[in-house]
Amino acid sequence: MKFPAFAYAAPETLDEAVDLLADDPDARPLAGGQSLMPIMALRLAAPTMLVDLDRIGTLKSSVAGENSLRIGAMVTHAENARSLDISSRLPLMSEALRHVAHQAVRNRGTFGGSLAHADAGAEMPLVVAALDGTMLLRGKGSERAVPASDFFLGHYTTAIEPGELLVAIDIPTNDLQWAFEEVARRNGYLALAMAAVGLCVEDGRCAEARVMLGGVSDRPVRAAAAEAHLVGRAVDEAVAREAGRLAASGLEARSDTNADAAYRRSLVAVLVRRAIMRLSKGER
Amino acid sequence: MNFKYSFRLPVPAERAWPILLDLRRVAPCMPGAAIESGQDDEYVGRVKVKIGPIEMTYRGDLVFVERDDAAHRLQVRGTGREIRGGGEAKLASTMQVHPDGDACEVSIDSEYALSGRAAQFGTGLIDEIGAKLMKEFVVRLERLLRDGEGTAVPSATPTHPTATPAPDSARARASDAAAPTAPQARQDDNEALDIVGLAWGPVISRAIPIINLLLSVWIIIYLMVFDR
Amino acid sequence: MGKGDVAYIRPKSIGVSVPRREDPGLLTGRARYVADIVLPDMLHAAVLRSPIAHGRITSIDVSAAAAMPGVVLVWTGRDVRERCSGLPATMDIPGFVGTVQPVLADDEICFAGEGIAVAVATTRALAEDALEAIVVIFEDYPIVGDVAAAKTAENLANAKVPRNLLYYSDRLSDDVETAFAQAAAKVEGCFRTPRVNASPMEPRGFVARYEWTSKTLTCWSATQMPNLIKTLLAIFLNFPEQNLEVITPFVGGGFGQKAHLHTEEALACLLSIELGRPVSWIEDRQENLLRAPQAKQQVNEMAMAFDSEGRILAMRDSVTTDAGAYNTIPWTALIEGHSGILVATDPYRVPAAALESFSLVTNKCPIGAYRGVGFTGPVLAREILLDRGARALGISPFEIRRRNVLRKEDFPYVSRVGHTIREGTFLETVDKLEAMIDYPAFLERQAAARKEGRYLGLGLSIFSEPTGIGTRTMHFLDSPITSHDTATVRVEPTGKVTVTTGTVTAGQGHHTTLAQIAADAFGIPVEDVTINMGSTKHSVGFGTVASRSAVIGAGTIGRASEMVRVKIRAVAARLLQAEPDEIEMSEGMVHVRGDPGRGMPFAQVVGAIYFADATHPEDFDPALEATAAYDPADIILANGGHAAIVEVDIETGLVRVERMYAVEDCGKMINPVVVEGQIRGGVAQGIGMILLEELIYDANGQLVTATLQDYLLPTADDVPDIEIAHLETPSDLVPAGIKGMGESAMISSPAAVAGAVNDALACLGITIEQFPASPQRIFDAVSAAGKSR
Amino acid sequence: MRRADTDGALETVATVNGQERRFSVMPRASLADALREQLGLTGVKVGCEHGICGACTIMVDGVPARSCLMLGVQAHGRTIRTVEGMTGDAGGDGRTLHALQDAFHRHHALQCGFCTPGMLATAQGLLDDNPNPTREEVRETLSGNICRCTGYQTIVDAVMDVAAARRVAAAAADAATPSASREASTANG
Repeated sequence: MKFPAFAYAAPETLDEAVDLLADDPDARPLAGGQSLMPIMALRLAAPTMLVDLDRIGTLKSSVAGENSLRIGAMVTHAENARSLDISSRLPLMSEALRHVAHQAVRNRGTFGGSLAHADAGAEMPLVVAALDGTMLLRGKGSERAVPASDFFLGHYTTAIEPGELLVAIDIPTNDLQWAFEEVARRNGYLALAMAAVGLCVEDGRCAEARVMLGGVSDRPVRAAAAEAHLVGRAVDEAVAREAGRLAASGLEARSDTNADAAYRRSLVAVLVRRAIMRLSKGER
Repeated sequence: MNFKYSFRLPVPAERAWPILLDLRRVAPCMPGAAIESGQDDEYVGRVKVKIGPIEMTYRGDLVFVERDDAAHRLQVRGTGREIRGGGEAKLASTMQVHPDGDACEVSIDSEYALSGRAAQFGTGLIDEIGAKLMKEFVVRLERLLRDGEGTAVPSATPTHPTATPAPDSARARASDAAAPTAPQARQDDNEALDIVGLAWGPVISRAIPIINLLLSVWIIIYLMVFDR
Repeated sequence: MGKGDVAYIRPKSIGVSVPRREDPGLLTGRARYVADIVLPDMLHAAVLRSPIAHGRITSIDVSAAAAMPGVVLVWTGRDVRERCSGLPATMDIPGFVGTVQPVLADDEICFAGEGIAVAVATTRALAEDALEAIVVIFEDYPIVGDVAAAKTAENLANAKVPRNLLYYSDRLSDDVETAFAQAAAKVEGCFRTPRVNASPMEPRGFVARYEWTSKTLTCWSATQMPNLIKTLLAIFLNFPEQNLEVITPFVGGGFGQKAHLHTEEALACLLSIELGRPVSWIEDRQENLLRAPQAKQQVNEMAMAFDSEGRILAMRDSVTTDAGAYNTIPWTALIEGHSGILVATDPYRVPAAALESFSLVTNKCPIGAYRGVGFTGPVLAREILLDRGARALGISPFEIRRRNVLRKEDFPYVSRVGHTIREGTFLETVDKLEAMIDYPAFLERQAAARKEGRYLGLGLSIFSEPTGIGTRTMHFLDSPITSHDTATVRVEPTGKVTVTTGTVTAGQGHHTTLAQIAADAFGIPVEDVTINMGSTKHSVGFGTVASRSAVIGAGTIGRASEMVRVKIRAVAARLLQAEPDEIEMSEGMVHVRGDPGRGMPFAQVVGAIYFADATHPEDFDPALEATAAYDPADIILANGGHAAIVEVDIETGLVRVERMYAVEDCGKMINPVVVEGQIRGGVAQGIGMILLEELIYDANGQLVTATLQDYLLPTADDVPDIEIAHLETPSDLVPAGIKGMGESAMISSPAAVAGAVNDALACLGITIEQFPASPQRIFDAVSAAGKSR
Repeated sequence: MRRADTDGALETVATVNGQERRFSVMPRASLADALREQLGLTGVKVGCEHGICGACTIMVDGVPARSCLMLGVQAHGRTIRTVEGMTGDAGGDGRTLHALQDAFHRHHALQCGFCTPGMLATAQGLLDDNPNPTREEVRETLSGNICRCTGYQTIVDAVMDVAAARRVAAAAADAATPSASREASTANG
């Protein structure tokens, strides 16, 4: 399981990196490598060149703005897990980060790398989808911002065009209370199903609700029906259960050897209900 | 894996059948496919598969099993072999046009199987992707047949993934995407594929390459069987 | 003196948890494993593995591969066939169908992952590049995917195996129908244990160096059976055995998977002989999952009949083994289900039993040995059925076992298949487990949890373990293999002791435990003993398998030591004016029995033998070195039990093992901490097998769990703390009363975990009989039971 | 810009086990293979080569990382600590077991030893991060490293043992001089 041969470049600036990618359509950016390297070891990917983003300082900085955080694509999961800005202003992300792989992988794996890889079972795509994050893409002489809802397009497939780089992610802060629930075969592994639920409860009633599902489709999925059911209601066990049922019903869930569609749908109902109940009880 | 799909066309079978057999127009429905050589009912094609970082190139042998112009039935079998590494993609497909007054029903029944590292990757992920895209492929084929001359212009507006991708929404996406532009099979179809893909907007442009894995052989069959 | 004689050893450092002397090298990265062997001019081999599960190569073109940079040689099956016709494996019993594994398949390919070509290059990476340039065209044959398909024999998985049947045996066919007719309770089930991979953290590996000037072949192998593979290589490669050495460096775990002769090992030898350069083949993890011997896949259709008191009236078991495409060497398919039925009734009083076994070929990787091989499936079926019987009769799972286990008054007890059980603490084990768990408290906890919609379950398993496997045991298991091992003991002039043994270690700690045995043989400190192992140039032996090394080590070292002690006694007797049979050795002294004052230091007596001719008796042979063989006179049976408490989340299907308990009676323990290490490791593997691990082949014969992302090995999160209690019933067939125990936890803990899952779900009317009990399977069962919420 | 072609080796300079090491490595070589083959550090164990088993875990710039998922060329300018360097850590004499190694020895926290170098690196990363872990936290952190021999319990015992010893040492140091506590705790590992 040795990597196939490839050329290597470690640019110091974003422009150099974008140029390298523009020059060679079969070159690939190398972020933390925690997803790309295994696929190369299995020889399912054989890029002609790896463009190592590790030396580009600008990709590693995060900025806290008034109403949003801008997180550099090359900031590692470990750094994000330690970030006070994130834990105080994006509690959903902090909670989800605890489910991301294991320490040694979090030390190398990056936020942007995880989003660009877009594994259906990964937590970070669900988080940015749930929080309406925006991906900032940079190409040779081009820049664009793609909202999460347009970014994730399928298994390992995003709106990033050849020659483009994901440089940073803007995540607006919000006033919802969030809970994250996941079922994986085991701690640190890719999710069979996960749910991110955000509620805003005003005098006993749910004023605003956000229910996002992950691991069940080839991309994050919004459970609009569940959200609609929650809004305006006093959240109790029955409401939570019904919201879970609505989130699962009609869901075109994935099926693989770990979990078939029916099981995944059932997990969705359970996880959504559990997340809602945790919030209603004020549990973190 | 088995895949069945059928769709109605508002034209009589006699009109649909020849279009179905006109690979010049069917070919672009299968981006990534390229014919290398062949004659009679033995052909060799090539196809490039891309799923994010995953990339595999298959070379396909195609055998024409049965073609019944009277019954409008066509049976083909093909094997695509990985160019690097020994994996295979096998496919057996039956396509039939059932007359129904001045309309007709096109049915496709395909059995496909993968071996080697693609099959060994991600507990059947590739099968899952294959089935999903098989659906999108036939939707495009249906579109081509429906539009007859296939002159429809690709939609400029990229469509977005919907909350819960349902069959109809997938179909809607594909329809927006409209039929591919390149009427002629290029020297390098993979290149053509990207042009087609971009025209299709983000959704399909990203999805297209994946189609190849399991459909390439299927389409190459068209290129083979009817290029005579 | 016979090879089964038992030398006297008085335990002194035996029984003490001496810290392992091999640890410092392992802890500092200084210990060398086979992948760390670097030889001048060494080349690296990579094997092309068949992508198809069944078929034939219609054409294969290696020209492009052979022309690639760094590539020295590319071979196909045809090239190898000229040099070695394959590795035959058979068992000398009527009706058994032997098979030959080709070193590289050149005709029929029988499973995905089978080697079809090899590339040798200056680096492993370049060799792997070359494999991608080999163009192969296959003709597909129909695939026999499981034993159900194999039994119909509509298609053959391996053309050489008629009806897909390697072996059928109705070893025991008592009339059980009468008993079942009269039974107060009947329970039955069809239990499927998963196909698993022993998954040592170090995959397999082999380095071969042929030296043409001396015509010697030196091999480094991560193996548990160096002597066996040396002899088999000599035979199959037609190579002079006296010029063949197999060296065993540190081995990163074996668990049975490395107790075979592997096709790649023969291949590496052939390549080195051909090229005259060292050739290294280091297996990667994907190869290991695809091609290393797999294990445990059995279907046990078992039924048990009880009287109203819960006493077993009869047992019926029909076991079917999914053997994969070939017999592995040396075990063959018999090692799985067939050997399993032979101990299926132990350790209970079972008056009547009907036991049959089918061993079938399928288009999968061959199965071989893995810790507890053969026994795990029947024990799991039996113990789950005992729990069901207890529920049916309204008695506790402990009570039903108490009423059926063999008791002191039963010994010696001859099981219906003819296994003589000489001793054991089966009843004590049941009582001990019940006390450790505090059963009443558990029942309360379980009831309280139910009220909260939480499902706790308790599972039990009582086992007996044939250990110190030798000729007698192998014959009893219908595998007529004769074996013996030797050790050489030498007392050095300064009174230090060097032992050379044929056993090897893959983490069991023999460098330490065998030194404890030798130290006690001479009554000297353990620091004064050094154990040499790891080269076939020294002693001979069958290998480190089947819980045998402690027993074999004690037996061989004991007998060799006695030959040396005779001489020490003779000289000491003269120096101390006593009779030789009055002389004994302890505390570093050689002295007259019962009178430590009348003695002299061990080193002084030894020094006299080496350097003081005057101290020698007439016609004295001063050689203080002896080699002796040992082969146990009979089956040495260890026993014990396991218990598991699990919680099943019926909404997610996830199972959490809350706590595990083990009771072990392996006779006199040499090193208790090492014994507990064996138990804990085995329990972890048992949890993996029942909850996580499964090699899944799709309809196309493709292994879809070919990485550790998909083949789930248990982690620190999945394995709870394990509470262990010891009983010690010495064996009189082994010095110091030692018994083996290395496999016990993998024989029995899976049954306990499986039973606990069933107990947790019993209140929902759910039974789980196919394993692993994955979340999907539990979800399906819960849904089917209509209890899903 | 650091750059190499497919078949061109790249000069790489890193601080490895306390010494500056220069080696020339192909882009395709994993860091694990580079350390094993270029520098002879075979204590780096290659168990799965796809980032799951954790046997190849080493310290990179002071934190655990999977050396099979990094490239040799990425070692450039970094500080790397493999198991071979552990006895020389924090003023160790190179011939005395590190506190964690010693605890593993005393608790029989290893059998075949193949996962041990990775376990030690992960355990060290954990204790640097969280000097006062619960058994559950230790289990969770170690769950990124697979051991097939021990059943993990004694590994958890060993890590808890070192954590406790460090607390004692730190407390003693605090009692002596308030500022010395940091050295004391690092001196223990």
